[in-house]
Amino acid sequence: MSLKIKALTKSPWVYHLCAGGSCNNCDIEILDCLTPRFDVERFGVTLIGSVRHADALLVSGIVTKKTAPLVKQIWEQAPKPCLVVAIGGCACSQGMFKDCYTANPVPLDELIPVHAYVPGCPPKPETMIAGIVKLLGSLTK
Amino acid sequence: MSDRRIIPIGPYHPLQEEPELFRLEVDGETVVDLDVEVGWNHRGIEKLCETKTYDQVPFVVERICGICSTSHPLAYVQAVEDAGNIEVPERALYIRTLVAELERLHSHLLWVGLAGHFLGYNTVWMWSWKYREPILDICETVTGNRNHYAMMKVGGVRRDILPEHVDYILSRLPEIEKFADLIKGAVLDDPVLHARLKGVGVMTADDIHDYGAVGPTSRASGVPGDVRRDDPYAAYGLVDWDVICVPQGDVFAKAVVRVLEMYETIKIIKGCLEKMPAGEIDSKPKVVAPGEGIGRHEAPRGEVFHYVRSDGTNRPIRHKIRAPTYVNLPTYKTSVIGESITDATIILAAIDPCYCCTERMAVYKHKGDPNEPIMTGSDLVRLSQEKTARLRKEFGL
Amino acid sequence: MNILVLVVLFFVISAGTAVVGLLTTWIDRKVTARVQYRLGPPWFQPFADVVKLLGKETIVPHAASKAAFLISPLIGLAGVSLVSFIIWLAIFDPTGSGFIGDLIVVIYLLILPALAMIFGGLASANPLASVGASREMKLALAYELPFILMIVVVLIKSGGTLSLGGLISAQQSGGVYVASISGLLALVVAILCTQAKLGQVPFDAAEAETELTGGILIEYSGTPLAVFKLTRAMLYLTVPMFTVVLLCGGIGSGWGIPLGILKYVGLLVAVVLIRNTNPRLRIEHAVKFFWGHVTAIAIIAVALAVLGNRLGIGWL
Amino acid sequence: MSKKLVIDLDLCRNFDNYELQCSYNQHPGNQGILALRELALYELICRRCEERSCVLACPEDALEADDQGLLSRYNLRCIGCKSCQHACPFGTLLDDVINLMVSGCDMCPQLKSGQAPLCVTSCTNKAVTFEEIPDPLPENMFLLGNRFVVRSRHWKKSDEPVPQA
Amino acid sequence: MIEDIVKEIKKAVGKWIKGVTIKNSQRVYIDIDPAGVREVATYLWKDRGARYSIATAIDNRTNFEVQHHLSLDREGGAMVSLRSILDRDKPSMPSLAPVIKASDWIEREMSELMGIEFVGHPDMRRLLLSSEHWPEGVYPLRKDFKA
Ligand code: SF4
Ligand code: SF4
Ligand code: SF4
Ligand code: SF4
Ligand code: SF4
Ligand code: SF4
Ligand code: SF4
Ligand code: SF4
Repeated sequence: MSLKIKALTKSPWVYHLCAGGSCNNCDIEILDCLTPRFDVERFGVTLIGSVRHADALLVSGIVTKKTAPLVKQIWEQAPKPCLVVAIGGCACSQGMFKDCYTANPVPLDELIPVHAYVPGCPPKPETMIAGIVKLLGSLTK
Repeated sequence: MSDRRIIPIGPYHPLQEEPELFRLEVDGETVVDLDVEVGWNHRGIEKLCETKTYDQVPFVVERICGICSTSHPLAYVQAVEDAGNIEVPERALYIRTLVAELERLHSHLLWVGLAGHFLGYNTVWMWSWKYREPILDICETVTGNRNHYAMMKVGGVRRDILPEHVDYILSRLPEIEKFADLIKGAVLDDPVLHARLKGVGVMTADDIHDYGAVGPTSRASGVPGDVRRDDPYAAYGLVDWDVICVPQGDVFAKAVVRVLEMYETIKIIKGCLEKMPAGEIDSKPKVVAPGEGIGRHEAPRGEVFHYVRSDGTNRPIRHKIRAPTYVNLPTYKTSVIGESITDATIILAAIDPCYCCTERMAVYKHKGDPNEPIMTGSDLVRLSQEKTARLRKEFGL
Repeated sequence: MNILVLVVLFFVISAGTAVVGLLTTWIDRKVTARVQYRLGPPWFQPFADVVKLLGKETIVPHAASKAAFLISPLIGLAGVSLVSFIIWLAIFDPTGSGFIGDLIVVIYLLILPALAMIFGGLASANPLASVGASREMKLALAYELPFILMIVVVLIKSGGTLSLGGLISAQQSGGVYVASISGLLALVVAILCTQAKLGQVPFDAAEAETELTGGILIEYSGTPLAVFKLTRAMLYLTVPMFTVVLLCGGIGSGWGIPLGILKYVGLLVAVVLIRNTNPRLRIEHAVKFFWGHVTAIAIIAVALAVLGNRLGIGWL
Repeated sequence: MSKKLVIDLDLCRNFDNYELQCSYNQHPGNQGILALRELALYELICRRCEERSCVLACPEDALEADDQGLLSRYNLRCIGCKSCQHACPFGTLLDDVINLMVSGCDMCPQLKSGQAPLCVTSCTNKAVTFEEIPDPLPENMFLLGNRFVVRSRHWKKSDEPVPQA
Repeated sequence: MIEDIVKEIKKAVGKWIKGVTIKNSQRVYIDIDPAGVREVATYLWKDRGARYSIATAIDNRTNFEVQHHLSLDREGGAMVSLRSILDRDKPSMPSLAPVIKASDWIEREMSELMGIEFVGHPDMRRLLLSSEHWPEGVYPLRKDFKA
């Protein structure tokens, strides 16, 4: 396992990207991960504001027609290696908004590569943490 | 010399559920005009509901928003029950009330926290999110999920409240009550908050009537509108509680309404647990007869309105949804104009528009390079926090 | 001392500064976390962050001027490394090494990190970054004036010694400058300027959107970002240390060492506390603050120092 | 005497291949003819068993038979699991009819004015027609309601003893 | 109780009322002539102090229907829905927005999603859909809309 990967697993900076049509619950639960009960900073996870600094994108919500180009652009702006985690049913599979008339015909994982899916509606903060930990674990194999 | 600038707030930010774009026009430090643009997160749920069966729709409408996630299903099932003249067992009515009030509790705490953040009291933020967790724990124990409870069903509720749940809820409530006392003391007696929030963003009862505003927004302006009492449903007519209404109409009044409402909510929860009769929780309706119905529920932010029309099949042919923020948001125009931009964020926050926008804003100069933002959203938050700090100093705190 | 030894020393000292500096940033984060009822990151967090950034792709934005974009972080790092080298040399060996006038050099070099940020920000051709850069510029202009005045106080007290070693020796023999009214005022000015030089709340307007967009560093990624972070970490050690040298008589030897470390830690705690108890200042306010209050304090300090010198009163 | 909507259940077999359209567009993908066929099935094809396996099989109590043995399916309870269909020993509950998504037919308003509705014009098999029906009804034709006729070989319970083998 | 209120409404603005359905003590549907919507709504909103809640537009296949829902919060909380039936080919009715500010957004929304024209609305911009993806004349809430 290279030092590079090892360091990445110890210091994942995440960028939260709300792809558009979400019910906001995933977003609130992501924020919840930062509050005293879950405190992901323990693991070096930091929520950062510029996608240039991101090691992982946490995407929530379905991609809508309006946001699809933006989502793609943001992914292109992220420095590689960069992981994409689809948070919640919406991001994983468009969930129940699949048939909405504003939904983008191409789902998230066909628009940009997705490395991990954290299903749930919304996933509990524990689930998100477990998902990220598993993803990082798979890197070091 | 007039120094006119446009401050766009929005359009969207991770925190935000219904992305909105506000264009504040400011002259110097004073807001002179406002334009609101919505629809960034428009998912066409009304149309989507026409493709789902009556049993599936609650799951869709609960995902309109994660914070009102039981208010929409509750209003919806009432609309269907109204359309099809469906009876609901009494026990189910109590359980509905219970879950709805738990939601109000956690939503108000969320608000207190974020309002604290905007005012520069980050401790308040962390604390109230910390004390929100016991409520989410209760929700998880009782309904199986922290946020999307999936309890409402046409004709009743999906899950029963077990005796051990009752004990559990009662055992966790004191924690929340203690925190409510703490917050109440901190809000009602804090001279800084008085100075900071009183007289800010005032809305008169006439404004409220003009815009049809609902919920704490209206009750803080002396309009005692509360669907729970005006048009009693579920068990709201069966337990003892009061409508909180104060006349001032400023941001402080809205905070007071929310804080005091937490006590009423706890009262309702206790009342429900006490009075809940034994029996069925679901009347198992057979069909929804053709017809139309309206369901309303007083969500944490105000009245949620659902209209359902049925043609006798098992799918609605029209489902109209109106969330409280839809009518509360336009009031921002009245409350913010003439105020200083220092207070713009907290006035917006007072509406509780699911906190959004306020985080990603940028100020643009009217003249000169139109793309050069000279002030960002966090600047606005900071302005607000500075003012608090200033006042704190004045009061020697 | 021959050149080779100097070069080796330079690298050893820079590396040491970097390590200690990173640890310091950890302390900062940990304290912040504890204030917010959280556990906070493990001790190796800053190291992991830097190592990780080194392994990441470096993206140069299309519109950016590539050379300036990539070189600026190095300028900053070079500046802070040289400063730390000179300062530590003076601390370890106040009499021997150094050269007359190294104080002036340090002052100039200390501006470099800020300049590097400004150039980097401007070079990245991102509107938000240029706003950050212009703020940093204003901020630098703002705090540089009282900073220089603070040094003038020191100069007056030392009778015009322009060498760091000289300052340290003078203080070790004749008592630290901070033990006087003007010295104390100078210390206050120094702490505030340190806060600004470190880009900490309340003077972090340049990076205002740390939580949101990263301000000046918005376009940086990978190695250059790591270099900036490292520079920042080294500044964490170096700038307070500089103050210790100027006003508190350096570290000394023997029993002076723990005392010296205590001096540094004291300054650091002051910085962290200020950061955690203050909201962010708007840039205009920061400028007003520095040119108004802080400069006033500095001028008073200068006047008192001159007066003290004239009248021969040590405690003025 | 006016024209009536006629479904020929014997001809209507091409269940997998729905070319049929319906102008009642209140629900996306609505197939009004399915609702009519369900009605016809219960009325005319179902054997009205005394021990109704279909009703017993339904996990949601969505099927009920009245004292005549006439079935009705409560669409708010039915989950479309098709257990009833599996349980029916005569196979009368057709796979494509018993659905979670219930369709609706409002007997297009143009029926009154004598125009053929969309289901008639789009049926590829001529199984749905709009025609004048002589009175009395010919053999194997049955009137349901007053505007809808089903042509089907009808089964009738007989009181004669079952011949022993 | 509710019957009395309906009687009073009939007395005040009876000329526009075509029919009344009292579903139960809390829900009343009043069929009105679209031309009189402003008068009836103003009477309820201003003279009776009803709260304007929202409006619903419905595509009935053969016509359009607009219901303005007003809540009689001060008189027992009944919901009064004013039902106007509009022409399928050219749906249009007077706007309430100049009188009742609360109807501003919903009328914009109905005009954009359902294609109903509100005559006299002061600010008929789009509310929800971006013009980029939604050309004029495409109304997603209409029944004949295909994604
Ligand atoms: S795992 Fe749960 S959510 Fe997924 S299909 Fe099964 S029951 Fe549904
Ligand atoms: S996955 Fe569920 S909780 Fe998350 S945004 Fe989608 S609907 Fe909301
Ligand atoms: S008002 Fe806010 S909390 Fe309620 S549904 Fe709308 S977005 Fe959600
Ligand atoms: S198209 Fe005609 S024949 Fe085929 S299944 Fe439909 S109704 Fe029957
Ligand atoms: S009569 Fe009309 S509504 Fe009924 S199935 Fe035919 S087309 Fe559909
Ligand atoms: S398909 Fe419906 S009626 Fe048939 S067994 Fe299943 S639930 Fe019962
Ligand atoms: S899917 Fe199969 S196994 Fe599952 S309930 Fe239905 S018939 Fe049974
Ligand atoms: S089992 Fe089949 S034939 Fe018997 S009653 Fe049920 S559907 Fe009719």
